[in-house]
Amino acid sequence: MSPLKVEVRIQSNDFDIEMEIENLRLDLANIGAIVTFCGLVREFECNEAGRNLDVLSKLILEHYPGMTEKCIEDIVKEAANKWNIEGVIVVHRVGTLNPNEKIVFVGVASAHRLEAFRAAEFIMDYLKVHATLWKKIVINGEQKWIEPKSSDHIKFQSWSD
Amino acid sequence: MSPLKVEVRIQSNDFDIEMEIENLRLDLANIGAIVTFCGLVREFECNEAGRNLDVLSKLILEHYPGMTEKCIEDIVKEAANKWNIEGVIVVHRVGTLNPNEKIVFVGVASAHRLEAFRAAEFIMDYLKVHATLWKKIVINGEQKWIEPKSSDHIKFQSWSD
Amino acid sequence: MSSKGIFRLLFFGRLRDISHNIDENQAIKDEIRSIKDLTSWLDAKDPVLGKELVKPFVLVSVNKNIVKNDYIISEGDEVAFLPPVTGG
Amino acid sequence: MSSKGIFRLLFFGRLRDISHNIDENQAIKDEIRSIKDLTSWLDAKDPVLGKELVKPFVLVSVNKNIVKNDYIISEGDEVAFLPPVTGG
Repeated sequence: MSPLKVEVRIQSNDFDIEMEIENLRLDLANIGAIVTFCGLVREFECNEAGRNLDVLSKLILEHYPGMTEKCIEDIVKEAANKWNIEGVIVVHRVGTLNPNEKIVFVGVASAHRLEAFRAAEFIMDYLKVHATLWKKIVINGEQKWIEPKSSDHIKFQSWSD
Repeated sequence: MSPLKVEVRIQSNDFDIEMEIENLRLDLANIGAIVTFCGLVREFECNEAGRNLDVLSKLILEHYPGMTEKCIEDIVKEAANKWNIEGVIVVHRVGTLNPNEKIVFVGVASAHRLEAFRAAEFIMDYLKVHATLWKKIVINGEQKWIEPKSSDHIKFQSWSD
Repeated sequence: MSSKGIFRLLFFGRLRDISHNIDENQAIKDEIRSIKDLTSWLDAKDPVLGKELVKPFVLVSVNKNIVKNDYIISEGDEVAFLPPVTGG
Repeated sequence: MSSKGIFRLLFFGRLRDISHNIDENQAIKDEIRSIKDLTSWLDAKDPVLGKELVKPFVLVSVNKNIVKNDYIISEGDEVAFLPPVTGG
């Protein structure tokens, strides 16, 4: 079995998904499936009851340089212990983002689609609750740190059931 | 709720995933998650026991024009009945493809990632067993129609369990 | 033999390769009224093809909708024999 | 009060906003040996911050690895208080 190819980047600039996928595929042999997840800044932030709050004007993302990359690399390795995957790229943006901008990209390459789907979803669920990233929203000129969603913690727990 | 945006294309030329995603997002509001699947021509075809067969030289894909698009549109509508999704693009290539070329793309846009993941996987599983597409491989100069995989039928059945 | 109109007969995938001697335009007639009749008629004409048509998972569509064996063919119908699909 | 070396003290997210009066360079001393000591010392210095530090899901890392409350701080350590994460 070839070693897992892992790339984790934290950056302020946008990314091109086609280019990330080409990068992911480089040097990988016999890949049959690539599953990607891309998270976007939503125009409305919803509360836990699913009700729309005010229209978002900005999202500000902060990370812990060095530790965030390490957290995500650990998550990717854990995914690779569970499923046969050949390569993973995770790109997470930080800084100030506008509504509809891309925030996060996860790309997983595997011989078969089932493993790529599972691993991509696992990495996202794990990232939401374990990667040292913090979101602040700007609404009506006021900044407010986002509270973690209990639904994210519940979804993450479901992987160990 | 806004109506589902659906685009299904059968084409011989390649596609750019970033452009497909931008196309998918066009006119959609408050999208938080985009899950994509891209299937590639593998260099080796494996038998059901997972053993590598000969190195593939070409893959030839045939469809039933009009019916194939309709099949896939029906699958997308069924996915939209099961999950809250806002938009779906499916692109399936036909004609002669080389190893490592892209065959199929499924992109699903949704407010939330769980629904996008489920719908994308469902559409792929359903497409594998219900869309009128047929694959022929060329190995050592000989053409051979591919047999459907029982694993695909089993995986598809699992959605109704 | 009274002709009751012409229908189109298509084969896809592996079935097309072994059905080159079957004309695309066929006439509805006493022996060919239902899909079942059509399959029997094709089997009599070419047993190699006929054997493939009754294999599991081979489906028949009329005007791009899957139909059952008892479907009665009408003039102008597009009938297609579809071997097990292998897309994706 | 005998100084036993300097460590770095970082706060992230909402904790950073309310910890601007806390110096990034801190000395290990009799009252600050473990993470638990550090939290108590911070609470005594600034009860508003202290209250936030003991909230559920606030984690502490040393040199970018999560540690428990009984971790003994060494010279040169980078100690960080991490509020519940909200990435993705």
